[in-house]
Amino acid sequence: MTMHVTRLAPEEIRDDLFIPEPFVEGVAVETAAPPASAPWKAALIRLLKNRGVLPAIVMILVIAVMAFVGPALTSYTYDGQNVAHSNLPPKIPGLVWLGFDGLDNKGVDLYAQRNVPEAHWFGTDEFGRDMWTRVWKGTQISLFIALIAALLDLFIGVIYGSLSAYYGGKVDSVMQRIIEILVGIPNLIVIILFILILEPGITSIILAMAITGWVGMARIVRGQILQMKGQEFVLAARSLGVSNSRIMLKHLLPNAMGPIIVTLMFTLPTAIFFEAFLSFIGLGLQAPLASLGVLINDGYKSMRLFPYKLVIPAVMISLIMISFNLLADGLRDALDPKMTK
Amino acid sequence: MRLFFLKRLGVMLTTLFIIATVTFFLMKLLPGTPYSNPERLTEQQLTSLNQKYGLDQPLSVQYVRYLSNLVQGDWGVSFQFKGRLVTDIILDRIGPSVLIGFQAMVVGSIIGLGLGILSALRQNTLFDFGAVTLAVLGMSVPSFVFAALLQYYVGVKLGWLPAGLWEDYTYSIMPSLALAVTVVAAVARFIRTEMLEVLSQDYILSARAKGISETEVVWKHVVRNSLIPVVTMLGPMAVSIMTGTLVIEKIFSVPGLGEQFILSIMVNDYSVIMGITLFYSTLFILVVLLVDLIYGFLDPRIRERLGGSTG
Amino acid sequence: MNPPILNVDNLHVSFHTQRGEVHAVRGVSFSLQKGETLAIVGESGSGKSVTAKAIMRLLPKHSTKISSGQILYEGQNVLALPPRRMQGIRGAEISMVFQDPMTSLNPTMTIGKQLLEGINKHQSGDQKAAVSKAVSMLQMVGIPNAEERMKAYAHHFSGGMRQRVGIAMALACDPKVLIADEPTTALDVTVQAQILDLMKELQKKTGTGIILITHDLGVVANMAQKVAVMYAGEVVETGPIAEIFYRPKHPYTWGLLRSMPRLDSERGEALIPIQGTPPDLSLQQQGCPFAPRCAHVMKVCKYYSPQPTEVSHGHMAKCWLLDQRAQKGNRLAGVVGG
Amino acid sequence: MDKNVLLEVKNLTKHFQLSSNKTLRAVDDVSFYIRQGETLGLVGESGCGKSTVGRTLLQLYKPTSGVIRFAGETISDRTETKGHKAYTSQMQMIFQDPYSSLNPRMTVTDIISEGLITHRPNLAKKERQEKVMELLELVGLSRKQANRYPHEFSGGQRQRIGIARALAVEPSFIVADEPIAALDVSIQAQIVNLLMELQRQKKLTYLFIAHDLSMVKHISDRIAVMYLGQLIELASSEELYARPLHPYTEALLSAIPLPDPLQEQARERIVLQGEVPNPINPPSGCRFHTRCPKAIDICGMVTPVFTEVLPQHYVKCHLYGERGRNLDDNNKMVSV
Amino acid sequence: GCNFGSAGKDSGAPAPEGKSGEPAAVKQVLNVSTGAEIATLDAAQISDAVSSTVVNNINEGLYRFDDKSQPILAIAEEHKESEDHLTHTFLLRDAKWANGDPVTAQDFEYGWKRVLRETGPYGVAFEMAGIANAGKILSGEMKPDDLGVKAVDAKTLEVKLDRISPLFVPLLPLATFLPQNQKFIEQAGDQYGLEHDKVLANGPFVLSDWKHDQSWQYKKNESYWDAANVKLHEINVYIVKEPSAAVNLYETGKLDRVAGLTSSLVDAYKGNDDYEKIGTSTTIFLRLNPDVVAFRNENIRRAISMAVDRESLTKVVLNDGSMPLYGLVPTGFSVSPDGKDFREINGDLNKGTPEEARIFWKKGLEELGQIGLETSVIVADQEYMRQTAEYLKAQLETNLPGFVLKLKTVPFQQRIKQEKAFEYDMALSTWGPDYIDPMTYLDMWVTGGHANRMKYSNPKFDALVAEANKELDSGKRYEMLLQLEKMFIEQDAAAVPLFQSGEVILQSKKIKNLIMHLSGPDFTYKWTYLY
Ligand SMILES: Nc1ncnc2c1ncn2[C@@H]1O[C@H](COP(=O)(O)OP(=O)(O)OP(=O)(O)O)[C@@H](O)[C@H]1O
Ligand SMILES: Nc1ncnc2c1ncn2[C@@H]1O[C@H](COP(=O)(O)OP(=O)(O)OP(=O)(O)O)[C@@H](O)[C@H]1O
Ligand SMILES: [Mg+2]
Ligand SMILES: [Mg+2]
Repeated sequence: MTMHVTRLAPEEIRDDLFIPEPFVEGVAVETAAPPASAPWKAALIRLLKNRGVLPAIVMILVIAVMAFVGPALTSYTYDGQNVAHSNLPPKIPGLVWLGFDGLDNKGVDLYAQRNVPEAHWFGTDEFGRDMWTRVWKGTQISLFIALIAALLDLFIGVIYGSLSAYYGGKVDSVMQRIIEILVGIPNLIVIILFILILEPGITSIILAMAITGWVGMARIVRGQILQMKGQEFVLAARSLGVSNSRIMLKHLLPNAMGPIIVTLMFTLPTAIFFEAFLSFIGLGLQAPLASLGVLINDGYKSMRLFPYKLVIPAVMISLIMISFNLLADGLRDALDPKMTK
Repeated sequence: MRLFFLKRLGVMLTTLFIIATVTFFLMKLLPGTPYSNPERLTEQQLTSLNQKYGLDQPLSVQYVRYLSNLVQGDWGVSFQFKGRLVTDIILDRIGPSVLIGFQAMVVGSIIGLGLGILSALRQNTLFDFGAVTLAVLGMSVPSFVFAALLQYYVGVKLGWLPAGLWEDYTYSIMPSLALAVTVVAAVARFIRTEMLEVLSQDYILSARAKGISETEVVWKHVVRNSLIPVVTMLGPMAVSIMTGTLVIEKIFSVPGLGEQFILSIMVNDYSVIMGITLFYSTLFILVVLLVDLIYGFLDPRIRERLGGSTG
Repeated sequence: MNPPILNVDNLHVSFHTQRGEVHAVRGVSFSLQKGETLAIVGESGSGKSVTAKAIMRLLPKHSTKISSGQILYEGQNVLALPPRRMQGIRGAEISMVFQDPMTSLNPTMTIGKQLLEGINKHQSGDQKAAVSKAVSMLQMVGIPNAEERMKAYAHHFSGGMRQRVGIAMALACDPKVLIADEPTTALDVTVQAQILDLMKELQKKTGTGIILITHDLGVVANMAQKVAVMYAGEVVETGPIAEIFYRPKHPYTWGLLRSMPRLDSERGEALIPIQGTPPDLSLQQQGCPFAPRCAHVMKVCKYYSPQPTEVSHGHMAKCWLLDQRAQKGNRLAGVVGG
Repeated sequence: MDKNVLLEVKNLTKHFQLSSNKTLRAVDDVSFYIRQGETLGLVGESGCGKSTVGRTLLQLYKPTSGVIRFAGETISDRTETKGHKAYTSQMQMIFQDPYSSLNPRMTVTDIISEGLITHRPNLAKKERQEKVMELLELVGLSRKQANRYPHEFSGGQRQRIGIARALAVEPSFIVADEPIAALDVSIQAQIVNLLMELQRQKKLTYLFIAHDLSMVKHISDRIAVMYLGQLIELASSEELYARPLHPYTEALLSAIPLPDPLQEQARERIVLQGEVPNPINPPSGCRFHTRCPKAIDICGMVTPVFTEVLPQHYVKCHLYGERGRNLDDNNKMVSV
Repeated sequence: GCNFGSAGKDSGAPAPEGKSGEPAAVKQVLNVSTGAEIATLDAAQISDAVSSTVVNNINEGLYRFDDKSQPILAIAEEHKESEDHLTHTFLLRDAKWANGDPVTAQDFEYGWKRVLRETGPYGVAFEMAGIANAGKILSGEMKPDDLGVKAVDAKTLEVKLDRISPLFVPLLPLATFLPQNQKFIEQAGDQYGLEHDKVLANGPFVLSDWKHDQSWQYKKNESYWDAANVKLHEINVYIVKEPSAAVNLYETGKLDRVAGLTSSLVDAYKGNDDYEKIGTSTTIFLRLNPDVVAFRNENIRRAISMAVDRESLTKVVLNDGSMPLYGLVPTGFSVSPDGKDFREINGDLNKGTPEEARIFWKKGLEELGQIGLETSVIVADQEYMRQTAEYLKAQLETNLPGFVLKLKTVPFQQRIKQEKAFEYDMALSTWGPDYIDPMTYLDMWVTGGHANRMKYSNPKFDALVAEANKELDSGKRYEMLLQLEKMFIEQDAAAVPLFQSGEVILQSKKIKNLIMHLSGPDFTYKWTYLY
């Protein structure tokens, strides 16, 4: 036996302590009020504790603020053309070491060569438009598009997918066939028809995305809920008479959070580039407005000689996406009570 | 069993029928004519061409005729490639698309699985962070950028692989790799997330308690049970990748189906639009069916529920 | 006495949670001889399962802290073994039946495959032999039509059947130590009897040491040679079975024994539970953890935690009542042993 | 029939279609009734269909056939949407498995208040909170634990959450599916006292499914014994313990472990021989005949009828083929 | 009559520079790329440049283009013309189809009538050429068989015209006028023209392979009557749609020539030995819809035209070889009888500075009683069109105070549709020539012309077009053509020409005599060789 045995109690324990206390029934029941921290608060605290989340939030905030403030920091406008300044590489006086040196890929200082006294921080495009303002303007738009896409995913995709899986059987079958039909009908045709009817702009972008933008999410959610809906806790909720919508909202969806968040993160860049495509065929933004997607599409064409035109918006999208993903991962962990660290 | 298949087939045909119908009428609403050089067409010519191709008849008549031809296996001929059978056009072009797409799916899935699994197992380590970042880059930088970089550096500067065109097997490698980037990103992200979920389940404990190696635990218990979202996403992705991707095919000059579809919509090549739509939809529907079957394979509970057995 | 096959010494386990540390196991010590059955009983939430999982090293890595203590299996500290070696031990030398039969089986793998996994891992031999071993294990735990049921999935089984699968899995490789965490709670008494007999038989044959975690004092009476009573992460009393049943020294043990219904009791007559709720393990404990619920509480109990006291050979309890100062002129004479 | 009858089950059958040619007969032609304020204990071998009966009563499974009547209304033909909510506030279930029946992403408060939200939507948030706290204390959990998640609880603690959840809607009828199996004895006592106290106060009716026969006896007015999907004996609890008629019941009673080492080690049990039969393909005739120590020829061929052989004592066994016959002999036989 | 050519000269070929040192050392295999798949090889159906190019090199009609894109006799050994210029007689030389059949006058008659029977897209060419009854056949009043062409005997083809037509000979080298082998066509059935072995060559090359959507291959046609002058043994044409990809393939040596370098590639290869900039014949201009009141004002139209700095647009923004255009006919397209470029003679019309533009603008607005103009331009969804439109917007809005321009991007088909239906304010349009004569850019503006699409109507203009179409004296006719352009652009400021598209190519220095055309087929390989 390895139990630690001490025959004598420590000295400092005085004899007068060995007096029976009155035992009141029920005293043991704790009456302390529940701790104030509501579950969402706990989740928030967990969220903020996550290593990646704070930088991500800061990054998103900075980008979002810059998207509105950035264009005002220079004297240029996003659509002001100046052919004399066309295709100037980025130049930021303080950040030469980072490659913002105004030199083209042959090492020629184009600013000096063309006698341009000002510095275009992100360079200029072929029209001589200032890329700094264009990039931030584009960020503004792309963030908005991302937001719309996310809302569509959540409000159509998630609901559609969960209804389909939850009701199952015939309902599922019909709803899945509807998805197949939506995916089957070439959406380019529908979009072209939109162009004929609609004024290009945000509304038409939203409409175009609303056709099939949410299908991936709907399918993912359906897959998850199919897997989950037979579980005991769902039965338990049903036996409580909990309404179907509540079962979905409170029981099924929170448990499908991981894949939902990841899918959402995939929808965002897809939507951003879908918007670029729409803009190109005339349904989206009208030039000279440009989103990040449009800037990347344009920049890609001159990536060999003017890589900055591609790299800057691409980095911007990547930064946005990485921040969102870090945040999303953190969120998922925070919403999962089993993740403790 | 046979009944089940017949029923499923019936549903599938109905779905296809609806797709065909809607597409047909929408397509006819597109502006312009299917004839080449629309700029030069005079009204006269237009009338006689319409007469020649029966496009002067009411839409309903055209539609019925299209369907009855279709039922007889006649998918029609192309307007833009004058006289070529739609079936020939699809068959000619689908091969490369499928090869590239398939390779991309396989390579992408393998790498994606590896990356995702490792990063789930090392959650919150530097490796995990790196893998997640990589995956995010893979999905936020469009694949044509990777394609162009590959082409220039591997194809031109290093000269390791052909920079484009379509002659022997080596020509398929770079396009496949460029396409695989997205697949890697998607698979890695999804498997990681789902694995984290599964790893916290009790049965993982009991598997470990048997003393089987961690690898076995991961493969047989964790990965398998994490595959549902991956499969959900990979199915349709496979269809869209294997039926051709406009940009990649363009960049590597691969004679695939991707560009054809867009082109035919732009020039109103009615029969080709319909042909590719039906072809694509059929594939998509089949893959969705397959995905449902795989669900069942992965999770017997879903199998039983989809099979419609217990109440 | 032979060296014990398993020796848990002053084990402390705590969990990180958002609300801080939960100190779930607080200095648990016990030992197990070859061929012996040690029953662990106690309040639910008192750390029985955590102790068991700690022995198997199956607690979640990222949130668990084993702050001190040793777990010696055949003289080697399990807590310090390299993972590879631990894998070799799990299932083959120490195996475990999990408390929860519903979630401890993989829902997407057939019962047969799950059984075979362990068998294949630890026993060389061809697949056929392994399969027949698996089938016979299922038969032994009373699963009808075992051969066919190998192909079934967990959700096809009732709770009790799943538990039996769990038991079959744990017994498959003739382990030297079997940790059975409430192995028969979901079983009806006939099957329970069958399973208990099976365990005993195995024990006789291979000298397996069994740690049996259970609430059913009937099962304890049937199986165990030694009992440890846990409360709030501590072993409050431990001793040979007869001592615990007939001469318990800890008020908690008294409460346990008293709260059982008897077959001869009157229907409708209220049972006698222990009042109150167990302490919150996330708080630091002062004094005896049972003090707030103890009918014999003294002032000392609230400020000083009692030390284990050997009552008779091998029978120890942690209670201030055992201190001579308390026994002096105490009204307890009638209660002790009651 | 008795006016007091709250729940009546007639010829309830539930089959699971495992594959197109395999049917698992989980519950086969079961009939019984429960009076208002009564506790019916349901015991039997694990896997014999007890939980299935309970779940079918609550419409969690659709019965294959048979009628369930609750408070005079037939509920077995209700569709899920119609009238579902109404009777869920009347009937509740405490689930057998405390692990999987709690949503891992909801806090205890959320879980318990769910029924309140559903059935008493007018309740102010504060009152609801208070009610939840009361329930927690009622089942012996502390208020401090209200905001925790299920995985932070031990098995027994989780079971109590499940009980609190069921009690929250103040049902008149509760299917308690092994509600105390995972609890330690002192808490078992608490819970059982609680259930019985509630019964007294609110005239609750229970279907109490359990393995622990001493507890079943303690709580139940009448006890039904199931074997392989069928009811084989039903009697008041004293009667059943005093005079078990069916050989399976006898075996069951003889196997109850006693919390006394000396007694326990000295005791003789009736050990059932043979394998537990397969519910997919149950034995012909009396389903128990393959393991019955007293089986006679007819048992394998003819299915016995569930008959009232003594007042309010029903059994399904050929040994008591006609009312009263063999009874004395048999009675002697068992009482030895 | 007069003779257009004589049989004495075997070909109108430019003399190969190094004829003495036969380029035997160099493998005569040419690898080039193209941007699109062959649409069809049925000459009757051809309307695109890629298909035209293929038939131009595997087939030969009465005439073919020489190195200056001028028609020279080919299968016709002799061309006689009646006094009234309405009857043309062609004597055919001994030429063979690749299957050994002789090329006969019947092949021409059959081929031409077939175009009309099959409603070929260029059936109008017969009408443009003035061939008898073509117009009536097209409008359905007569049958294709009534076309004014007849095989007098196997070697003599007689063509009757409705009217005097200066365009007859310039049109003859086009695909529509090729001979077709009836026997072969009927054998091939509906497969005709769809595979490499479903066409029959009678020209310098045969099509030896055609991998759909990938590549095709020509081999020298040994049975071609002028085979001695054909140097290339093999030509491989690869379909490469992405210019940057083509450039990459060029760098790896897979291609000897790539075209269509985009802006960034242009900058990257500028100064490279292989770099070359060539003008093409597509013009880009603004249509102004007279339904918009402001566009009925000449000052406004002139102001718009003068406000746009085309140099920056082409050199900086587009930077793809495009050249500014201040007229209807592009530079390098047509040469006057005395050897001067059309553009050079007429000069830059309506060119002005922003300051001048503003003067017209103010005047125009005053006349209209407006202080500004809000309008829109429809633009097809092509990259360079969008760029142009963006530039246009900036130029007009900065240079013309009060001008607000909205860009409306639409699919190409939609632009055409809207133009035809007058559902636009301004349209960014393009025009490519049907044949090599300035008239192809001019006669579209006659009243009611189907390509007019902006209700331009000027009786003097109409009359002058009619007159020019009858004028056989090339000098006088050329004067008229110059006059027409001036009338339209300078006098009426009817539309706003912007630029002519150009091409930047990389072409290996070893390629000699690769002949390019500005209308119809892109290339003639007959005289090409590698050195
Ligand atoms: N992963 C965990 N995170 C936080 N707390 C935990 C965790 N696992 C267990 N606990 C806490 O540790 C304590 C001991 O739990 P344990 O499961 O060992 O109880 P038990 O004695 O097995 O009870 P039961 O008999 O009811 O199963 C409980 O209070 C529980 O809340
Ligand atoms: N969803 C299901 N699908 C198929 N078979 C099932 C299902 N649920 C239960 N069964 C089968 O029905 C039979 C009865 O199961 P049930 O859960 O009712 O048993 P039980 O009496 O509650 O057993 P226990 O006491 O072990 O919980 C078992 O053979 C089980 O395998
Ligand atoms: Mg436990
Ligand atoms: Mg059960």
